[in-house]
Amino acid sequence: MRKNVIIKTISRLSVPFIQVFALYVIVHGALGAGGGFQGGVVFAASFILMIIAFGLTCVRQRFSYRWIVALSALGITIYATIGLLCLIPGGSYLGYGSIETALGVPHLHGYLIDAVEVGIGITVMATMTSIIYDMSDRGGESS
Amino acid sequence: MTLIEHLPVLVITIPILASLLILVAGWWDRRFCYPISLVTILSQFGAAVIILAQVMREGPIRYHLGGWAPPLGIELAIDSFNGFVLVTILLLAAATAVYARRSVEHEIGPEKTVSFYVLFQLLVTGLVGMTITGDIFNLYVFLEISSIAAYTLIASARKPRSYLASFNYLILGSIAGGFILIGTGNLYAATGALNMLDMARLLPASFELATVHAGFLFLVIGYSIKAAFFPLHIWLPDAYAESPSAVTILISTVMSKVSVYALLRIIFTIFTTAYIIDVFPVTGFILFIATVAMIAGAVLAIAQSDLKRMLAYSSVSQIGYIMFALGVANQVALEGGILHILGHAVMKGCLFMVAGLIIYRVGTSRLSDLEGIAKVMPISCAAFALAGASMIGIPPTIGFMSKYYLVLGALEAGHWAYAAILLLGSLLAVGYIWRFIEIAYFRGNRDGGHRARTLEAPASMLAPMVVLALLCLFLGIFVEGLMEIVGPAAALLLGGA
Amino acid sequence: MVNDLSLLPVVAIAAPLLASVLILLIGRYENIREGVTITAAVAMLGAVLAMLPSILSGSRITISLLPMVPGGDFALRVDAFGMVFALTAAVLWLLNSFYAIGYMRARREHAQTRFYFCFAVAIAAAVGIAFSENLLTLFIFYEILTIITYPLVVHIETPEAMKAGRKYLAYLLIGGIFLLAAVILTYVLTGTTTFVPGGFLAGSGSAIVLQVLFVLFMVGFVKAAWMPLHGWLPAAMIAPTPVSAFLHAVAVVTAGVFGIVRIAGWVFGMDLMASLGLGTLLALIASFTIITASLFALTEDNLKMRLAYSTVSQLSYILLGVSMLSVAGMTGAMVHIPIHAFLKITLFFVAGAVIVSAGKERISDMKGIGRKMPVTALMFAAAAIGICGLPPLSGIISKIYLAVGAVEGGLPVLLLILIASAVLNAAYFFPIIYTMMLERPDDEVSLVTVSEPPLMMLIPIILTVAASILIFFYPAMPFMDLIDIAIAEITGSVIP
Amino acid sequence: MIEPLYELFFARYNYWMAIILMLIGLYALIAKQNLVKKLIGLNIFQTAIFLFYISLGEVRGGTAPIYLPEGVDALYVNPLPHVLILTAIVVGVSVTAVGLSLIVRIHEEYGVIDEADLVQELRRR
Repeated sequence: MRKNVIIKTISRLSVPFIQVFALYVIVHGALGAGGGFQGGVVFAASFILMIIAFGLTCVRQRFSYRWIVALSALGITIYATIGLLCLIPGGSYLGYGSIETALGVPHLHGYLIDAVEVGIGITVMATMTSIIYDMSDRGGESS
Repeated sequence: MTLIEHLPVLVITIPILASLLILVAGWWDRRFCYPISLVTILSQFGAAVIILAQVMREGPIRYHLGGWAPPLGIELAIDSFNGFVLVTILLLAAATAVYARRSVEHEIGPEKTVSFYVLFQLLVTGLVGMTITGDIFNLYVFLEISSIAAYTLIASARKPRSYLASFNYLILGSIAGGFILIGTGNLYAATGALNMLDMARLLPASFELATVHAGFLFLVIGYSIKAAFFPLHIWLPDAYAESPSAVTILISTVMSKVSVYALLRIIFTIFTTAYIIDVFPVTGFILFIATVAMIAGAVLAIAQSDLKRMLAYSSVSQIGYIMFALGVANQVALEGGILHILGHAVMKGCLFMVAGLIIYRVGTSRLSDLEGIAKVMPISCAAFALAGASMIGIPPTIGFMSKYYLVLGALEAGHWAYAAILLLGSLLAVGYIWRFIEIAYFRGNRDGGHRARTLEAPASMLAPMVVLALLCLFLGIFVEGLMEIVGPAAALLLGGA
Repeated sequence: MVNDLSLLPVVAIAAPLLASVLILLIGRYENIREGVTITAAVAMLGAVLAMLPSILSGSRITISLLPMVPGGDFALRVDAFGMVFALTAAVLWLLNSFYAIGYMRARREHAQTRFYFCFAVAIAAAVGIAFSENLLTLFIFYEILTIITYPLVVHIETPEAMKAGRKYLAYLLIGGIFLLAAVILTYVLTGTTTFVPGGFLAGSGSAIVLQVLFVLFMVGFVKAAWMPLHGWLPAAMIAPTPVSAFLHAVAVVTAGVFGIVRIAGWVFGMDLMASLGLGTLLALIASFTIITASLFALTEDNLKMRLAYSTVSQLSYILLGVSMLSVAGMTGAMVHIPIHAFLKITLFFVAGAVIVSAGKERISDMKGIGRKMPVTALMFAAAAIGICGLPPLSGIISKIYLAVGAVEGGLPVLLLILIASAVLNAAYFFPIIYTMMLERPDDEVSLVTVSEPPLMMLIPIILTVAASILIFFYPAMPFMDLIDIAIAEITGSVIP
Repeated sequence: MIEPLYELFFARYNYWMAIILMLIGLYALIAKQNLVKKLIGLNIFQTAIFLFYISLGEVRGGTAPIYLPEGVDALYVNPLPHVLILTAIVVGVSVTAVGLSLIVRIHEEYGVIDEADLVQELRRR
């Protein structure tokens, strides 16, 4: 992949917008179409675009493997801890209603659902990128 | 907030968190993985025993995830049947966890031990989820979790052939997954419910529908591929023979049992005996295939030259025994089948542990190189003899007890020929078990054998093997105690919901 | 008929099992290991004798250990007939242990720990068969006996031994499968497998089904080594002589015959068998076996093989007795068990002694050996005479009862069979005595090293012959009284 | 005359397409020698199942099951199959990822992707 100025500039322009759209999709999981998984995949797509445009080494410096492992663990921990937190006030696993009644904050279960969606989004984004990392760094540098 | 009340969900979520902990801890220092994994699985086993005790005391547990009642939410339903299976698989998983440490160091490179423990944990969690879920789609999701973990675990052996074995298993497993998904879709289309018990209630109205027949066939074939029921077992020998021995133990005992459990659950709880005998008479066919499986599996096992491949084919034959119970479908035969789920898991676990020990010490599992091994590894060969005797069905081991129930059930159901074939089939088991014992004990040490001093394996590998071997004996002797759980379980299956 | 729940039957079985574990643990220290075997033998004999008085007084000891499967639970019951077998086995195991120690030490055999371990478990299984309260417990001990005697048969681990071992295992395991089928079928037909004096199968199935069931039992008890299915016994002769002496002349084969008598008396019942015509079937099998086995024995040159075929024909005496389905016949059958055991074990002991001191296995090279081993040869002669049924030893008793049974039952042809077999016995035993005692050896020098076998082997030989003589003079003491009670039990008449 | 034919084929158009796609996928899975093509076949097979599910939930004239503000009542499509398929897609992706990494590893080890050559390679090694 010769150093192609057109691709580089376009991708440098579009990546941030892709990521913002991804966040939009993640956050709108509760009410509209979207959710953690789809948002996470779109976010990972932005990284893939960067890999294609700028090469693996440059992307790897920004988002190293250590981060991927940490983020994928973090995402699921958010999901599971929120689920388990609901147990404390007596509700069942992922029973947000119990926390809401316990703390008395209105619409709390909506925010909790969004928090869970964000957790899932992080994990999916990290896992997808790690798949691409494994695939692409085999057999010569995809510059 | 009593913790006991939430045990069913904790048995699944805590291990998922633990696997993440292992991932991060392993990234930090490889030595942390084993202790965390061991603690998690032992606590899971403890939780399973408590759950089973509670089920036996107060009847089935219905735990609604997220507080939503079944038609909308997912439900975890635990009755005596899947409580029994739960304790079985966690007992074997615990034994494998203890066994795995040294065996993994030997057969899987240091760089992959972290991923081994994470996937080990995910596999066990997926299977636990499969066992206790009450929702048919949730069953599929947990099935895929455990399958993907299994594909990767099989491929983690150093030998290059394990990649091919894993790839074959992946292809067949995904086809099975696809069939199961189509079956679930059909049932959902026919009844509009995903919860097993609701589905069982709604189904009789539309038994005549073609979608229900299609759904039944897709589900049964899908889970038969997963359980390696005879004609669909092609992936099994390579997967067992090429994978690292710690993984072989896990998938041969735990994974195949859960697929069989799922098959029994679908056929008896959702479709109930009314369906499989009157509306869509399939028991005769299953009985025939099961008998063929018993004979063919044993004959193929005798023809093998590699110990692990021999045991793999013997697994195919033993799955035939459980399917035999499904084919006969009366109370006594089902008790035999359910008992054989535990019996075979314990027996096969012990046999594969011996194979793992031999690979750990001698490096090869080819039968021709193992002459006079008993002089060098006396304890493991004694364990093999005891578990082998249980496999053949020598009283008072558990293998004999389940075979006794199966034959009794078959005779009471009037299947004279099948009962006779089952008895003669168990003689074939002598063929392959005694071949190894003859090679190990009685050959090659006329000239003192080429290894003089005892090479017994480390204690951490010996202890679980010996425990499993002794379990084969004591479970057989105190089988009455087991029957208090297996009896109601079989009655539950036959009596519908 | 009080069933006091004393623990003696459990002690009788647990003693050898415990010994087997100890033997495994302290395998290296030979003397202690041998001591354990002896103490276990003494303990078992003591337990069995302690039960004798209460059994003689007509009561039975029942103890239910474990509820097992629907077919019946793991329970022991000591009754008169079981006591006959157990007493024989206990006494002979003690003598055989001394003999085995002498034999194994003299030939410096390898893997002795495994040998004594399997021996102890085998005797526990044999006594277990004697004391089992129902068909299921009998089957469990029966299968354990099959598996644990396999390592003894293939003890010398040569390729021929392995081939014999495979044949041995094939016969006995297939037999075991048939027996399991029979046990389960009995449970399906009647809902119980507990032994009931006089039988409990009457009217529980059509004639055909009961006849098939009896054939299943017969094939199941392949250990009784009746013709066409006797192949495993000569093959097992490759085992060391103490094994052949004790197991293949006493414990294993008698277990088979004991089983057949058990189902005849306690499962089918004599009148049911008569009505089904099973008596004639059994008589056919028995007489065929007696005659052909004796003919085979005539042709065998190897001493142990000849004795093996003689065992096959002697066992069918017992089957013949059962087939008469009369009091005299049954008594003859039951009393032949201890008598044959004591006589046959002596013959095998002598065969072992000859192998140890002279290294000879074939009869033709045993010329003039009596001159060098007078006591052993004399004992052999005495036992041979006993087996042929001549007075001074106990062989005559069972022959009288069988003859009386044949005449009473109006079956003269069986009388002919008995006489013919007595002649054949003489035909294959007396030439051995003749070659041993009177013939001149081909070359003197080969016999110069030959001498009496070590004392540890000689004393058991003398004791067994003495026992046979004792039984002849005082038959009533342990055995005949027990058998009278057992017969009274199954024929339903009042206990004397 | 057309009525039964229409009823048989056109009314159940979606199921027919699902079945055809599924058979194409299975054919590729079984008949194709190249391992990567097998995986592609697997994906086609799974897509067929997704199509089957989604078409199950279809309601004539129903809109996407997105929560509209108060007061507006619209006929929604049945959302459950969509949710189920979301999970199935996740499963499909991860299985394909594992499959591809296996193929990469097989290629590294044996240097060949075609099944026929692989068999020779195995026999030779």
